[in-house]
Amino acid sequence: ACGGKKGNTYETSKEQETTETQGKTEEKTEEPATSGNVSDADIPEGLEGKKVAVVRNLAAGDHTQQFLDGCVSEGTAFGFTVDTYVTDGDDAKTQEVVAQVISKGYDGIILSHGQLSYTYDMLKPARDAGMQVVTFDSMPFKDGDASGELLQGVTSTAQDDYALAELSLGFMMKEFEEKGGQYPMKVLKTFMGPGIPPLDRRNEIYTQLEAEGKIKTVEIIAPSDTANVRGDMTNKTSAILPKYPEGTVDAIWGCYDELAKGVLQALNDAGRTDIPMYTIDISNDDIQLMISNSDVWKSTAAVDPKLIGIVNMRLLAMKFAGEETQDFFNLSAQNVETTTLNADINMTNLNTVVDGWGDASSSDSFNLEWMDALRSKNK
Amino acid sequence: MNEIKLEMKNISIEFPGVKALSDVDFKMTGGTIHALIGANGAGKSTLMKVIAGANTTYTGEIYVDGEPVEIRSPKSAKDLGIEIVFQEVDTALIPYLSVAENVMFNEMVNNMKRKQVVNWKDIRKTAKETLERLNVDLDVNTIVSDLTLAQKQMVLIARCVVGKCRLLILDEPTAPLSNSETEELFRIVRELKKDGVGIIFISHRLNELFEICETITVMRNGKVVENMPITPQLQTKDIVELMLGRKMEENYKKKNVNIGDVLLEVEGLTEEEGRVKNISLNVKRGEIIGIAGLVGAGKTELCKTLFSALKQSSGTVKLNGKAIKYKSPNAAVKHGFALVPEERRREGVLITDPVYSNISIASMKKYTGLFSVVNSLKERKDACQMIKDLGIKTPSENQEVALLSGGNQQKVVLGKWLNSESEIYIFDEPTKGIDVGAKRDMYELIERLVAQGKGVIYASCEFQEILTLADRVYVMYDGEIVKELNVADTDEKELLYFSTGGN
Amino acid sequence: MADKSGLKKKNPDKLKNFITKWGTLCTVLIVFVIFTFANWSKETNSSIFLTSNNMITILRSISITAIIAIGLTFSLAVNGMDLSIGANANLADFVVMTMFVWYNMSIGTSIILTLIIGLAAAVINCILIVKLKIPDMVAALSVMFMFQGVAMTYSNGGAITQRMTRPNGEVATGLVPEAFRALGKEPWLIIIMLLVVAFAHFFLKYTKHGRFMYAVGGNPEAARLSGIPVNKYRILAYFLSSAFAALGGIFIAARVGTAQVNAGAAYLMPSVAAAYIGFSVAGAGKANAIGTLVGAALIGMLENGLIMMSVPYYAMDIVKGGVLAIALALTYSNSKKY
Amino acid sequence: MADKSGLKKKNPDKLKNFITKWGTLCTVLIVFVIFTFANWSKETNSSIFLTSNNMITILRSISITAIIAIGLTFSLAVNGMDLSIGANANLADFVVMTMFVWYNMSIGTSIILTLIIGLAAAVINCILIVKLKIPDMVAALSVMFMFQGVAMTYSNGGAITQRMTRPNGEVATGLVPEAFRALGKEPWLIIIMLLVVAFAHFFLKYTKHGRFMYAVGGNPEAARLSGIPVNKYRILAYFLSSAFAALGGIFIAARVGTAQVNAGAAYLMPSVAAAYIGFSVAGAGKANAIGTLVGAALIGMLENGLIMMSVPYYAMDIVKGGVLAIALALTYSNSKKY
Ligand SMILES: Nc1ncnc2c1ncn2[C@@H]1O[C@H](COP(=O)(O)OP(=O)(O)OP(=O)(O)O)[C@@H](O)[C@H]1O
Ligand SMILES: Nc1ncnc2c1ncn2[C@@H]1O[C@H](COP(=O)(O)OP(=O)(O)OP(=O)(O)O)[C@@H](O)[C@H]1O
Ligand SMILES: [Mg+2]
Ligand SMILES: [Mg+2]
Repeated sequence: ACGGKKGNTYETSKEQETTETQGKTEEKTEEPATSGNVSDADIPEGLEGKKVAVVRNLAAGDHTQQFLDGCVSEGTAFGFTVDTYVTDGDDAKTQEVVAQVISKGYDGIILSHGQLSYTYDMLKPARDAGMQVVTFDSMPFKDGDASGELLQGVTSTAQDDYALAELSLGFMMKEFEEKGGQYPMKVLKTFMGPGIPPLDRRNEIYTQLEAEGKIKTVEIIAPSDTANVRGDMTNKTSAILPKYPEGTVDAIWGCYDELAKGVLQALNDAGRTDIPMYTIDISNDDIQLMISNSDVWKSTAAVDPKLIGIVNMRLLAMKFAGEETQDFFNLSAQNVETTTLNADINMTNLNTVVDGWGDASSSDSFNLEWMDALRSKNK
Repeated sequence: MNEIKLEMKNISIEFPGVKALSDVDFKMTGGTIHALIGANGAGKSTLMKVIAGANTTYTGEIYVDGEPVEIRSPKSAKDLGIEIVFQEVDTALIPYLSVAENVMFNEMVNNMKRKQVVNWKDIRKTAKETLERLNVDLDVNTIVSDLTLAQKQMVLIARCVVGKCRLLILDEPTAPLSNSETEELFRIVRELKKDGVGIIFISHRLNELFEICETITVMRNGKVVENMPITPQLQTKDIVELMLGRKMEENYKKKNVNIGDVLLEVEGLTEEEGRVKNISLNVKRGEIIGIAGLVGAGKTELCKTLFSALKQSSGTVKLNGKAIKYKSPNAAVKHGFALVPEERRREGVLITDPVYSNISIASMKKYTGLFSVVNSLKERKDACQMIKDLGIKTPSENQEVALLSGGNQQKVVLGKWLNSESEIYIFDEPTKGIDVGAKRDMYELIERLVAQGKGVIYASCEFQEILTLADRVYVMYDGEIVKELNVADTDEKELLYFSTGGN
Repeated sequence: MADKSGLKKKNPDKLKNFITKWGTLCTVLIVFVIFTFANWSKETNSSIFLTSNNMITILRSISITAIIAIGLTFSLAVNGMDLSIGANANLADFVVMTMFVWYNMSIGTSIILTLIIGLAAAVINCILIVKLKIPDMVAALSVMFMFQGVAMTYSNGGAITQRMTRPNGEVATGLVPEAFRALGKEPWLIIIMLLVVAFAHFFLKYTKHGRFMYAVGGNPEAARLSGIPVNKYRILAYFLSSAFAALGGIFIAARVGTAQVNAGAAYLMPSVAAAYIGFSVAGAGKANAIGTLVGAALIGMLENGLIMMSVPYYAMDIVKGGVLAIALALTYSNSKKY
Repeated sequence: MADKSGLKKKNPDKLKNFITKWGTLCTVLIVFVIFTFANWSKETNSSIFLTSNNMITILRSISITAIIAIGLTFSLAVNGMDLSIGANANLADFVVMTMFVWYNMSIGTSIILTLIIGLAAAVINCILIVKLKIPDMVAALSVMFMFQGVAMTYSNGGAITQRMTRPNGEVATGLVPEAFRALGKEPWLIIIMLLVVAFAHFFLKYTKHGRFMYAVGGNPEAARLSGIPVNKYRILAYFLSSAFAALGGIFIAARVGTAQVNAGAAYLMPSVAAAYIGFSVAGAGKANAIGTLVGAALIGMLENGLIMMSVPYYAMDIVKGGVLAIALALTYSNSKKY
C-alpha cells in the first residue's frame, strides 16, 4: 500500500501483518486451483447444515446492504442457514445481539463494523464456545489495544482503505496534471469523523498529500445529521457553493460515496459542472449517477462490496472445513472511471468493463475448488 | 315556531357505585319557565344531560310533541331544538378560540349545512350583535381563555340564544353571575319565553326561582319528589324541606364569637397590573370579613393578590403585627393563608385524581414523615372524615373528582382547605353551586374556624350571604375598596348603592 | 354594567405584546439581515447570501420538511401527534421508486397508488387511536415501527435504485422518468410546497372543517356536545397527516432519485420542530400552516446561513438551538400563561 | 348516605376491567410464554429463550433504555416532555470518555463531573421552560440541538476512542479503566437499573414530592393555588430527567468503551415508547416507574425473542409494532375515556 504514516501504532502493525499474510494465502490457494476437477468426495467434512449469523453494525446504506447480500447469497449457495441481524450503529445493541447469537448456538458468526473497544470481549465467548468468526472492519484486539493480543482464530477482513484513497486521489491528481493544473490543488473535502477507522485511514493519505503541498483544502463539508447524511450534505453544499464561483475549486473529494451523492445533488441544483468529483465506494445508484453526471463525477475507487460479503462467508466455510486461514485479509481495490461505464452497467456486470472487478471466481477471493462442488451440490 | 312538549318517563341511569337517576318522570311545555331543584348530587345535571343527548346510556322513554324519540347524541337533541348551557363552563368552551367563534360555535356546527367556508365577517358581526343583545360588553376577538368566569358564562349563554331553539336548559347559569348580570339574563329568558321557548332553569338560589319560574320539579337522590306550579303560597322552606327531606331552620343565626387581636393588616396593596389598587383592610382573630361587589369589581383579584397568586406590586401586609413578604401562593400557604378559588374546575380540583388526595394535597405536611413518605392511612382517614363533615356525595374516597356533581366538587375544594391548618381563610364565592343544606353546613364549618381564632375573608356577590355571615364588610368598586361597613348597621340596599359606584 | 370600563383596559406595554405576537417572525427577519451582511462579498460588493439563487436554495431545502410538517400540523390541530410521518414518508419513498424501477409504471399511476398506500398508515393510525382509543403518541409510535418494518421488508432491507438487482436476481429495468425527477427540483418542488401551505392555511382557517378540527383539539368534550363528530375529524386529521407525509416521501424520491433506507425518518424531528415553532407565529397559540412554514424557513435559513459563514458543522447545531431558543423565548416569555 | 349499597355491587364486566388494568402485563406474559415455546430446542429439551443467560441478556439490553426512560418518566409526570434526553445522554457519553481518555481521571471524579455537566442540560431546560415559558416540547428540541452541537464541538466532530489522535496531533494516552467497563456489564448494569427504577417508584408513589409532581402534571393552576411550588417541581422533574439521561450516557460509555457520534440519540425513541407504554400498566393512566420498566422490558423482550426466532431483521419492526399495538389496545380499548 503506502508508506510514511506518522507513527500510528495501530495502523502500522496492522498493515504489516496484512501484507505478510496476504502473501501467504496466495501461495496456499494456488495449489487446489491446479489440481483439476473436484468431485463431491473432495468436499471437506462438517460443512453440512451449518448455521451462520451475520451481524452488521452500520446504519443502513447501499454499500453495507450489498455486503449483506454477498454473505447471504454465498452462504445459501453453500447450503448454510444464514440469519442476518442489523444493529444500525448502536454499539450497545451490537453486543446484546452478538451475546444472543452466541447463546442461540450458531456455528459461525460474521460481524461487520464492531468497535475496537468491545469486539474482543464480545467475540471471546463465541470462540470459547467453539464458534468460527470472521469480521469485516472490526478488529478483535484485546483491551482495544491495536498492538495487543489478537483473538485467536478470527479472521479480520477489511477493504484496503489506503489503496482506495490512493487510487481516487491519484486519479484526481492525474487528471489535474493532464489539464495542466498547478499544485496545490484546491479541493473541497467531504469528511465524517474522526473516529470511524476506515475513513480515518483514507484521511491519512489525504493529509499526507496536504502536507506535501499537493492539496490545499478550501473547505471541509461534513454531515451533522447522521440519520440523513445525504440530504444534510446537499443542504450544506448548497450553502457553500455560492462562496466558490467557477474556477476557485479544482476538485471535490468524496471520502465515501454517500457523502459525495449529497454533494452531487447540490451541484446539480446549482447547475454547476465546473468541479470534478472523485470518490470512494460504489453501488448501483452510484453507477447511475456517474453516467448521468459524467462531466462531474469522474471516478470512484472501490472494492466490490458484495465480494466482501462473499469472501467473508468463504473464509468462514474454510474455518468450518478446518482449513488454515489468515488473521488479516485486505480486499484489493480498483478505480472505476466514469468513461468506462455505460448505461447497461450495474454492479453485477461491472466486471465486463473494469478489469478484475469483483472477481468472485479468482483464487484471490478464496474460491477453493471444493466450494464449486459444494455450490453445485446444494443447487 | 310551535311550542315544545317534552315528556320523560322512567328515566334511569346508573354509574358504577351510584344510582344517579331512578325512574324519573319529567314533563314540561314550551312557553314556560320550569325550575329544577335538588340537593347536590340529586341528579339534576344528569337528567338534563339526558335531554341534551350528552348521556347516551339512559333507559326509559322520551316523548317530544307526543312522539317517542331517542336522544342518543347531542346532534339529535339539537335537531329537536334543544339547547343547553352546561354547569361547568370549561367543559363547553374551546379555550384557544376567540369569543366570536365560541359564541357562534353551535351555529357553525349545526347550521352551515353544505356551506364549507367560514365567513369570518358574518361570524364576528352576529356574535357581536348577540352579545349586545345580552348587554355584554366584550371584544369578540378576545381569546376565551383570557376571560373571567362570569364572562365565560355569558359567552355560553350567548351561544344558546344565537339560533332559534325550542327548549333551553340553563344548568346553574347564575352561579358565577352577580345581580346585575342575572337581571340581564332574566330579561332575555323572559323574552325567549314570550317567543314560546321552553326553559328549564336550575339554580341553588331559591329566590331566583320565585322570580321567574312558573312550575317547579324537586329532585332528591335521583328521584322526583314533587312537581308543582309555583304559587304565591309556596314558601322557600317548603321547597327546602322537599329537597333535603328534612326541615331546616329558616333563618341562619350567626353565633357569637369573641373577636380578638388584629391578625392580618393590609395597607395600600396594589396588584402589578393594577387590577386591584390601594387595598387597605384588616382581619381580626375570630372575625369574618365580607368582600362585597358586583362581578368585575375585583373581588377575585383581591383574593388572589392577597394569596400572592397575582403579583403584589406595592403595599404592606402585616401578619400578627409583623410585616411579611411572600411572592407566591406557596409562600402564602406557609404563612398560613388558604384560598378557595372561584373557578373550581380550573383552579380548585385535580379533576382526574381521587377525592382523598384532593383533600390532602394542601396539607401534605401533616401526612409526611421520614424522607417525605406519605402516610396514606392517615390521609384517607382524614379524607373520610371530611367527606362526612361536608356531606360530600361520593361512593368512596377513591372516586375520581371528575365524576362528582358540580356542588360536590365545590365541597371537595372546601374540604381541601378546611383540612389544612391555616390561619387566614380566603373564600371566593365558596357557596357557588352548593345547595342550601350544604351551605348551612359550610356556614357552620366557617364558624367553627373563627371560633378557633382564625380569620376569614369572604368574597361574594350575594349580598345576603355576606349580611348573614360576616361581621364587617368591605365594598369594592372598580378594583378599589370604596367603603367599609359594619354588618350590623347596614343592609342590602346600602351595599348595592356603594358597589355600583355610589358615594 | 358597572365594570364596562374594566374590559377595555388600554395596554401599557404595547411593545411587549408586539414581541409576543411577532417574536418568531422578528427573529426570522433579524437572522435574515445578519446573514445578508455577514456573508458580504467584498469583490462583488453584494451579499452572497441574498441572491435569488440562494433564496431558491433555501426554499428548496425546506420544501420537503415543510410538506411533511404541514401533515403534522393537522394532527396537532386536533391535539394529536403523528409520530409515524417519518416512517410513512419513508414507505412512500420506497413504494414510488419501486413503481418506476420494478414495475415501469407511469408517473400519475405511481403517485396516486403511493398516496393510497400512504393512507394505509392513516387507516392503521385511526383504528388504533380512534377505535382502540390508544393515546396518539404511542399509537403512532407502534405504527412507526410497523411502517419502518414494512418498507424494509418490501425492499428486502436495501435501497431502491435504477438497474438494481432484485432479490430474485433479475436486474430491474425500469427507469425513473425525467419528468418525475423534475418534480424534485425548482420550480415544481417550491410551487407545490407553497400550494400545500396555502391549502392547509385555507383549510384550517377558512373552512368549517378546519375550525372543527381546532375545536376537537381545544376541547373534545365541548366539541362532542356541540354535535361535532369528533372521531370523524380526528380521522380526517390523521388522513391528511398521512397524505402529506406520503406526498413528502414522493418528493424525497423525486429529489434524490433513489429510495434510501430510512431516508424518511430523518424528516421527523425537523418537522416536529417546524410545526411547534409555528405555534408561536402571530400569537396563534396553536398549530397553524403559516407558522409551520415560518418554522421550517427559520431552521432552513439558519442551516444555510451558518454554513455560508463557515461555522464548523459540528458547532452549527449549537447556534441553531440557541437561535431557536431565543425566537421562542421572545414569543413566550411575555405571554401571560404562567 | 343513601347510595352506599351501590358500593358493593358486583361488576358485570370484571374481565373487561381486569384486561384494562393488566392488559399490558398480560401481553408481556403471553409474549414471554410464546417465546419460551417457540424457541424450544429439541436437543436439550429446553427453551433457549428461557435460560438464565438469556434473561440476563434481556435485562442488560433494556438497562440503558430503562434508565433514560425513567428520566423521561419524571418529566412526563409533570406533564412535560424532555426530548433532550437523547442528546444529553450523548453528551455524557462523550464527556465521561474524554475524562478517561484525554485526562486520565479516576472513575469517581469522572462520573460525578459528568453528572454535573449533564445537569447543565437541566439548567438550560429549566431556564427555557420555567423562566422563559417556552412549551416543553420545543424548548427541549432546541436544547437537543444545542447539546448535539456541544458534544460534537467538544470532540471536534469525531468519536472518542482509546489511543485516538487528538486534534492537536497528540495520541491520547488515557485508558478506560476495567472497573468502569465492568459497570456496563452484568451484574452492575442490571443492579443499577433496578435501583434506579426502585428509587423512581418510591419517589413518585410514596413521597409527597412525587404526589406534588403528579398534581403539577394534572392541573398546574390548581396545584399552584394549593400552595405547591409548581415551578420548583417542574425544575426538579427536569433535573431528575437530565440526571438519569446523563447516567444513561455514562453507561453507554461503560458498555461500548468508546463514544460514537450521536450514540445517545438512538435511545430517545425507545425511551419514549417505554415510558408511554408504561402509562397503561396497572391502569395507572400516568407516567410511572414500574410501567416504564415494563414498557422497556416488553420492547427488549420482543427484540430478543424475535432474534431468537430468526425473524429477519427487516421484518422485526413490523412484529414489534404489531405487538405493541395489541398490548396497548387491550389496555385502552375498554377504558371509558371517550
Ligand atoms: N360520569 C359519572 N360517573 C359516576 N358518577 C356520576 C357521573 N356523573 C354523575 N355522577 C353522580 O351522579 C349523581 C348525580 O349527579 P348530578 O351531576 O346530576 O347532580 P346535580 O343534581 O346536578 O348536583 P349539583 O347541584 O351539585 O350540580 C352524583 O352523585 C354524581 O356523583
Ligand atoms: N385575564 C384578565 N385580563 C384582563 N383583565 C381581566 C382579566 N381577568 C379579569 N380582568 C378584569 O379584572 C376585573 C375584575 O374581574 P372579576 O370579574 O374576576 O371580578 P370579581 O369582583 O371577582 O367578580 P366575580 O363576581 O366574578 O367574582 C374586571 O374588570 C375584569 O375585566
Ligand atoms: Mg349539577
Ligand atoms: Mg370573582
